[in-house]
Amino acid sequence: MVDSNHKGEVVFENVTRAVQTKKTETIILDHCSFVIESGKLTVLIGPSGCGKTTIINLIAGYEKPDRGKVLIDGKPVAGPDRERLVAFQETALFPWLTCYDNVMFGPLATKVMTREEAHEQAINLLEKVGLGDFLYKYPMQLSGGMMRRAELARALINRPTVMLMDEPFRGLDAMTRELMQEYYLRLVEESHGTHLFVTSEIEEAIFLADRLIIMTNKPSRVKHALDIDLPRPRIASVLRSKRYLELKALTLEILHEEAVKASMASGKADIAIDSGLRT
Amino acid sequence: MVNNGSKQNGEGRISVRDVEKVYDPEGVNVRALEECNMEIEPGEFVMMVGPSGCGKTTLLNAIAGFSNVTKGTILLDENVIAAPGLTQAPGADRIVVFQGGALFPWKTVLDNLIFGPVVQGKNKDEAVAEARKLMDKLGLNRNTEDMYPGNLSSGMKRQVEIIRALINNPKVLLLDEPFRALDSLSKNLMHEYLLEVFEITKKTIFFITHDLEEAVFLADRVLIMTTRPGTIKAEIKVDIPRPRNYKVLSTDRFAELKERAFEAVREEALKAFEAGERELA
Amino acid sequence: MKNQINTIPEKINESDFVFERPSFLSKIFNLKMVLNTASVLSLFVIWGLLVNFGIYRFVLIPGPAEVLEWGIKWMGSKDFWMDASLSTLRVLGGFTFACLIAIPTGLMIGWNKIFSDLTFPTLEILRPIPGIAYIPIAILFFPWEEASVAFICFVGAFFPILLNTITGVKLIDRDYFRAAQCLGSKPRHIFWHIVVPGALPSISTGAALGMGIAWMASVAGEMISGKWGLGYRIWEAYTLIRYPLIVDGMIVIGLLGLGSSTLIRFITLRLIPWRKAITESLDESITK
Amino acid sequence: MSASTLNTTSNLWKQVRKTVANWTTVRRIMSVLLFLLAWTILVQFTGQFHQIPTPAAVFAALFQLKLGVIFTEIFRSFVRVLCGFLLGLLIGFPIGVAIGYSRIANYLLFPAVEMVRPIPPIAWIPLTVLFFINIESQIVFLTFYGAFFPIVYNTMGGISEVDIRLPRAAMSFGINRMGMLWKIILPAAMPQIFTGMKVAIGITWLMVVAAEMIASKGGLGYWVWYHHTVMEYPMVILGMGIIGLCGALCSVGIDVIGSHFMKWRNIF
Repeated sequence: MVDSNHKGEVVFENVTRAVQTKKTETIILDHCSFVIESGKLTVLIGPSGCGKTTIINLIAGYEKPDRGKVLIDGKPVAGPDRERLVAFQETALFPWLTCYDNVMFGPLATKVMTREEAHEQAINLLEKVGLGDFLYKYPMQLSGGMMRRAELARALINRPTVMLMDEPFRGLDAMTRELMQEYYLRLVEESHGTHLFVTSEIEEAIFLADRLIIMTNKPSRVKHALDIDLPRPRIASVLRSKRYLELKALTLEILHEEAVKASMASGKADIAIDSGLRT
Repeated sequence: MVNNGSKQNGEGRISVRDVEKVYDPEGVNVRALEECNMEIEPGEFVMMVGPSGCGKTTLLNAIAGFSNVTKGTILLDENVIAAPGLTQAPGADRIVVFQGGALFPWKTVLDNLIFGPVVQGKNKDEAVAEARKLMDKLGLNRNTEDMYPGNLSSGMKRQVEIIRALINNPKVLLLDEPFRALDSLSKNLMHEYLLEVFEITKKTIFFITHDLEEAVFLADRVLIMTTRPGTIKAEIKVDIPRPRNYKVLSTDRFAELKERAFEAVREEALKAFEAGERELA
Repeated sequence: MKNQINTIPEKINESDFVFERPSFLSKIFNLKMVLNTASVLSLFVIWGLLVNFGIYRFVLIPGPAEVLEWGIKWMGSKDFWMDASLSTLRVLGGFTFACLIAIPTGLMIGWNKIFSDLTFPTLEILRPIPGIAYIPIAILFFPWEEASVAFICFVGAFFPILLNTITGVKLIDRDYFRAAQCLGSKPRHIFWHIVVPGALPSISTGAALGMGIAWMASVAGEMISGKWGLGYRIWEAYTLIRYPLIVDGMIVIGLLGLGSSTLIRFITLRLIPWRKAITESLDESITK
Repeated sequence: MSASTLNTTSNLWKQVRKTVANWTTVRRIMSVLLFLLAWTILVQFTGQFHQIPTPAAVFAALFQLKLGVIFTEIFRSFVRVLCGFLLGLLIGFPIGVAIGYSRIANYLLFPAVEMVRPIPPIAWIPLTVLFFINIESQIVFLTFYGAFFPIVYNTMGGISEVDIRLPRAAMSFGINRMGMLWKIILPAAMPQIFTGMKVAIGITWLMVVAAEMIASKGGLGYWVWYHHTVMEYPMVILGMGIIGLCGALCSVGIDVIGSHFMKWRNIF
């Protein structure tokens, strides 16, 4: 299963993570184990608040597991590193830097390449994501979709071994989102890196994934893992194929159950949106 | 009170005729709507889809009475509610459920629910009784009565807001992407909830969104709007039988209808995407 | 358009900027408590040392022990209670008047465009003039000295409360107004059910701020034109060479100012019970 | 979304008309006129406040102003404000950064700062007079003290409210601690730091006026007080106006500097 040529295999071994609030301790991950295979696009999906962002933070090294191990190519995660880069929810472009300066930030901070090299690559990459005309705009001048693309470029210029996508298209309108997914897939299919993509949209998950990991509600574990065998390169018409609909039905079935559970748990009173009506 | 017979009465028809809306910020004319025509039958569930900034919200605001129109007329059951120089102030006959949710955070759930009847001059005790009845009928737990909206999950907030609208027995419900802030799983649950509410009350619902899946899943009819200036470009009848549940989402017919809708909006979406302006939702 | 969930800011953790995990030692000694105590103690120790060794002109400054001694004596005298209560009354008087005028004005300015146009420009012109510059006018206006000090407190507290009230109204989500209209409200309903509660959190902030400035203004007023009050007392202590009393007075003023601001916050929080619901939901979103 | 534009030719005129000749502007001017009218009536016809000069008297006093004298006074106050403010910035800013950025510095400094803060700067006047021989240094100390706390607190607050994702992103790119401070934390905290500076300069003016009134050693505060003692009240009001104007100018100045440093913020 593990291709020794590829790097960036992420292993979660019995990871437990709890967060202390003022009053209580909430267990977010509970003995969670799974593998993110190198060179593949793994999508993590689950109800909101199930600890998906925590998983991203653990791999990126922003948080440490309370118990268990997070291993990258066999070594435990020591801290944030440019080998593992995150594209954040909503985007975390530095608002005081222009689009171009944002992309140049990584190479200049670490000095792995010369300014000229970095410049060339930055221009290249920004052209590729369709921001060639917006190099010297500040993030606030860009549309939502453009910001997400700039963020992608900012991460990809550093050639990370593992790319972590934390619901990167959240908050975009559905149509822009679909176009962003196509953009993103093109980049992934060219680069063949290891990608972890976290989302709560089923459509998006199945459309993008090589492998789909479905999480349970808090405290979360892996509920199910699916290999998505839709052909690549994927285009929008995949969404009409028989196989896609089968996979969607299966995923919906699993997730619907979790979503009902989550909605019962998240309201402080025990509400059941479903059952209340049918009586 | 919810009126089961509104369909028979034929209450809640919205007619939009040749509506045009021109904004005039800083002397630059921006056409938000142009030759916009549509007809919503009483008791019909109509979704409108289009990329952000295409003028859907402008149309909804004009129907609700928040803004005026520069040409054409909008009628609600033969009453002119918007025409040049005439805007009927917003009222309890056409209630909007807002994108970000507009439950008053400083009022408890019950106070939010009875707000409409009370300001309209009804007896408070009657309003409370009515609110409780409706809560039972539409499946909202009575335990939430004394909670502030800040204590509810986003899904429940929307549920309360829908009930707050229905208690006034409006002729039409106008929904402005009410589930946008929800993640897709709780969104699915809310869709099923809204469908059941629709089955029970048979109100006319006009719902705008940019999410095709949502549109096809909920609607009797999906209208597709072009980018600015907004006109209605296409119409798709959704013939999936009611009652619907989430299993519909993975059927062939659903995929087919969605594909059709997608083809119709794709061009528009691309236009909006490449224009690269800030999103004007 | 940002949606609700996404705009909730993630709270920052102090330790997030610290790259290494807390060391073993710090875990045992609870670094925070040790350093905090050290911080407070060092303030007094440095003060004492500076005075004790008489570096530069610190010989003139009273030391902590002296201050304590005089303070106890002063607290026992009738003068102290007279001063403290008079100052408090003046501040409260000015502050109450400021609230009574600034809050309704602010609500109207924030809510009604025409009223705003008619009043706000004038207020904008008056605003940059510091409260203390009003002292001569206050003396003219109110030959009665109590009122003149209270007037200066009023001016000091007025603008922070006014501006915060206005921002409070302006920050109310437009959708709340629209929703209220949809539900059939008349303007008076909108005012009482939307504008007032919506602006309350911001008014509370403004009131606490205004209270602080009112204390400052009262001290200045009393120093310049008073015959009683804490501000006058510390100035008198200076002229009568009772230096430790100056520091005592400062401490008392500080404590009273802090106390009244805290009181304001406490009272206003009672008025906004839904605040708790909002902060709780914020807490929850952090754990996600 | 291309904005379809009609009649571009008349845009300029439209804009002028929109911004100048509309009801809003009329009402705004009315506001000031009404205020002056009310003032006049109050003074002229009630008899209660006959000592207070009318707007007309204040206006007349404007022509009796000796420009040389007033500019010297303005200059004096201004230098004091600037000295105190810069000193406050020089000392307050690093302390604010330390408290906001370093946990240890926070534990060590914050409680001490928090203990001194509630004492209003004006209450320091007697001690200051006692301690500093030179009147100039007294005034500068007081203005410094007034500026210190707003700067410290806003710098600290700005830093602790930085969106956590920004430093996290930078950490992934492998930035070091100093780089983090200069390239991420400070730019992100900049808006609030400037807010703090604006508050600070307001308090600085207040302190200068108070100190000058008491110390009687030149400056606008003294000028106002002097005219009060010789009962030239129109001059007093004029002085108040000038003080207000200077304060407003300083605050605008900080805005201008701020917008220069934060070009990314005033894009719209």
